[in-house]
Amino acid sequence: MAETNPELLTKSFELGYTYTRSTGPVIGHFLTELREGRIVGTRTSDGRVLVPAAEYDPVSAEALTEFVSVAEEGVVTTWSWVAEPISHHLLQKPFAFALVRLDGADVPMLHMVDAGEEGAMRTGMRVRVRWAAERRGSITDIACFEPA
Amino acid sequence: MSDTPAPVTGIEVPINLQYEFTAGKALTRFLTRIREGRIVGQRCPGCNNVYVPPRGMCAACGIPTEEEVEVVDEGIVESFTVVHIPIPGNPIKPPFVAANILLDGTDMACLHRVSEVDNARVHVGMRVKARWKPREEWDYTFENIAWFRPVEGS
Amino acid sequence: MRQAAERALEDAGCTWKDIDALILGKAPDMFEGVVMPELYLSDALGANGKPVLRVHTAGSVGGSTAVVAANYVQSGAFRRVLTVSFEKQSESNATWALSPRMPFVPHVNAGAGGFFAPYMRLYMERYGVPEHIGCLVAVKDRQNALKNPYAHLQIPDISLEMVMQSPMLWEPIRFLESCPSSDGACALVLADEEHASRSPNPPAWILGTSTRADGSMYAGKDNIHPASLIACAKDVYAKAGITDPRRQIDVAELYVPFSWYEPMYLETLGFCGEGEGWKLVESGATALGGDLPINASGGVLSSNPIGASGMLRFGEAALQVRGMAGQHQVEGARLALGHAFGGAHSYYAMWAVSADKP
Amino acid sequence: MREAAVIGYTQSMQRRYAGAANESELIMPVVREVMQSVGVTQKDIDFTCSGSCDYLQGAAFAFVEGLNAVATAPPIRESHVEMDAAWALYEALLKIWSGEADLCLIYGFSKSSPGELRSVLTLQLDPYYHVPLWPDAVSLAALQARAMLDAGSLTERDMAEVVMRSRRAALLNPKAQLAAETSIEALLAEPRFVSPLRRHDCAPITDGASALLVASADTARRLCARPAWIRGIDHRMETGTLGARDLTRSPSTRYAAARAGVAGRPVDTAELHAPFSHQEIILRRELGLSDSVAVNPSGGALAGNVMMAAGLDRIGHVATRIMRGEADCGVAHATSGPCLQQNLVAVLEA
Repeated sequence: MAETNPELLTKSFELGYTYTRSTGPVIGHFLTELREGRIVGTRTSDGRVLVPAAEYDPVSAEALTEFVSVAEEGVVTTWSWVAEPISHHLLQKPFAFALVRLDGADVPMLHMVDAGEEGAMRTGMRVRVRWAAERRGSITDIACFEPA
Repeated sequence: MSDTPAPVTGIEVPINLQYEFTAGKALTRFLTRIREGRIVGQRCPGCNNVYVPPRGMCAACGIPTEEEVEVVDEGIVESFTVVHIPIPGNPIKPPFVAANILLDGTDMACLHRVSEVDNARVHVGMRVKARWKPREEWDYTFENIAWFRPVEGS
Repeated sequence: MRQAAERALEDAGCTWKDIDALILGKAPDMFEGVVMPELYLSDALGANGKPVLRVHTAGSVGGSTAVVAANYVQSGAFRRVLTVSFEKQSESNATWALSPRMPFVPHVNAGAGGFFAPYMRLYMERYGVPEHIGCLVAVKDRQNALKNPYAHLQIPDISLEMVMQSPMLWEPIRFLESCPSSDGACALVLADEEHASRSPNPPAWILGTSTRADGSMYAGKDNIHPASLIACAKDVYAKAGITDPRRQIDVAELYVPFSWYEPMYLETLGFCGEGEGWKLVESGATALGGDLPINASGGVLSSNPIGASGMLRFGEAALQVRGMAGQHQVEGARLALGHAFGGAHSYYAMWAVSADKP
Repeated sequence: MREAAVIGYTQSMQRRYAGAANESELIMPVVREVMQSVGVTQKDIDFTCSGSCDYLQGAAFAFVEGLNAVATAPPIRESHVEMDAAWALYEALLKIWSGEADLCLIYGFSKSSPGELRSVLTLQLDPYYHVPLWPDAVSLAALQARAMLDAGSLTERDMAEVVMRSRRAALLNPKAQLAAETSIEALLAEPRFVSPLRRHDCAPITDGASALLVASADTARRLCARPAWIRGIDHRMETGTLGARDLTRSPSTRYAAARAGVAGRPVDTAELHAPFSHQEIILRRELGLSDSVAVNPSGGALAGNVMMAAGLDRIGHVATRIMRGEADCGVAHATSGPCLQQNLVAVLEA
């Protein structure tokens, strides 16, 4: 069960649980659209479009209810290159985390870019959605982005 | 469209984190002794109370407890409950008795099972003695004591 | 949570931008699997650009969070603060989140009730308390819940017989003598004297707040009349000028997750002598029509969104003295007590509120 | 508002792995030491407040066990924040300002060694849109560093310079985990970790605990020859919607600094809670620190980063230098959340 060293008892332990999260109308609508292969954002009272659809305006705290369709292509605003994925990462090969501002959106969204190698990544590059083979109404329905 | 799937109202998010848990110095010493079939607690130099299992400190006095005190595997039931529902992560089949047992020579009860007696006959003040598991099953756990049983004539 | 916050703002006649600081209370992050949820909830809480503090003091957290919020205003540095507490237990399973079997835990795993039930037995044996007392409390609180549309458990035909016949969980605790697992939130707006005087609805004036804690387990700890609760009550009573709680306090909201705590608290809080609490329960004094209504809202036994439960007690006490408790209003309530409890009889928070400005 | 001052501070050895010692066993020595340093016991303490995070140790109610390290019979006035203990200090100050306390004990603690820290911190993010993608803390900080590089607001040499200075300063801090004499060239020759960050741009994983005493004016003067007076303190939150933030800036730090009154003070020392090298550069700018200010003379978080204590440590280190007469006026900063989402700024003075 444990190490034989009597002064140091250690044991591995997994804190594991599948959380069931209710989405509410805004996130629920975004994920429903995503399942259909469409991406929507919400528009704030001063006209900014937040993607993924945000429930509340970060500036005014107002509830957001107006949905706006945006493109599935956009531009990388910043990125980090994960040369060695950790166990939790969904892509088990070198990839980028990136903020991607989709055409029609004012605020970039966080996702992954599968570009093969770091040299293929640059800020300002255009990327487009690679849809998951099976879409279930989750942010992972976008498998990742890829260079456009 | 009649075949439109229902809107998304929820998601499932599995979260699994791995930890390498360490027992702590005081507990390590306790578990090392219990593996040898000995119950060794600690005495607080402030209030002189003996703690089993020890925590390396007295929460009343806020000072380290270093003096080790070996105690016997016999004591009294300070209070108890009969657990009627299955407890997640605990294979013991209900109903079973979980009791605060004050071992002789100690000053704070420890929570353990009482068995080998009709649950209805367990009472506050009952004298009990440890029923150890077979020696070959002993490990770094208080469960080397399978449960406490009534002492004859109690 | 957002709903509760919006209603509290509306009740106080203010908007998000009038709020100087946010104080959030919540029990373990493992219930929702979100670490420091105030970080991602900042937009929903209107928290951006504001000071945010996150309190966690076990089950008492809702109460101790309200105490911290009161300190914000008391300090003189803040005029109006919003304090919010919540729990969404349905996202996980509270029993799981509270008792994953950690390695090397040296005691038998008997669940939360396995820890608390032996002390209730001690209480019963020490003072010769009849078994049905716990059931009387369970019936009373569920009857009160029927008058509170916000209460989670609504059992229209609740009866002594139904409680007595509900399954035993941890002797002497029956199923209907224990609290449910709830989702819920509570929000309060606390304001300084100037803003409170101008608020559209009558305010509840805070006469005194207090918290006390001690170690979970140490030799000589009294788990029936815990020293930390005695100290907490003494402190609040002194601040609020309460010398005779039974006579002065009109209504109390006490954190009673298992019915047996009501008689035990009545004694510890000085409403009666030791060993007399159960007689007060039996006499009907603590019912809605009695002279010392306890948990007119239905209490924790009717709704237990853990992180919010303590703040609900504080908030319900305030509603009573504001005369806004609706169907469960205690007529003429002027002075009320809110109380919260957490840990292994270790964490307590209380406040006393009044309809009259001190 | 009543005046308050830091009058004592102790931190444990900053270690990658604390061995058998559990959290309470890490807390008790620092709590005892800080109280002994001014000659008080728990009975003299009016209010005790701690900062910790359950998910770091993988069990609910981490702080309940932590409380065993403190004398609690008779019961104490106590609270806990699920945050860095710098915010526990803030809660204690509210008690002092309100007249509810004169002497407060603060402690922060954690062991990050048992768990997967990068992934634990993922759980601070939006549980619907972010967590399912498992963006880890290092990758998010790297997004911020890249944004700064792209904006031309720093170079990789600037980042290496921060690390070099941290390692060198840490040579004089006996509690530091990482200390060395190194050069910008040697650091830039290291491979990248999560690009553009190199391993040394990231704070290490550290086990430990810290304790601090803060007192109202009369008590501070009675117990301490040269208290570190808290002249101003403020903290502010930014949006959790990562894309809505300009990651190259920290407006919450700037605002908190203005409220705390940094401007116009003769600041000679600063301790900035920057778990990543580029964040120190953002913070210096937002705080308006001149080049003459000694930044992170302790080595900062890059030299040892006890989660939930590292922010308190910044205040403790500034206060210690003031109490020892090595500084007259300092700024301390603490942060919480991904990419400096929430920031606290304090000004301390002799």
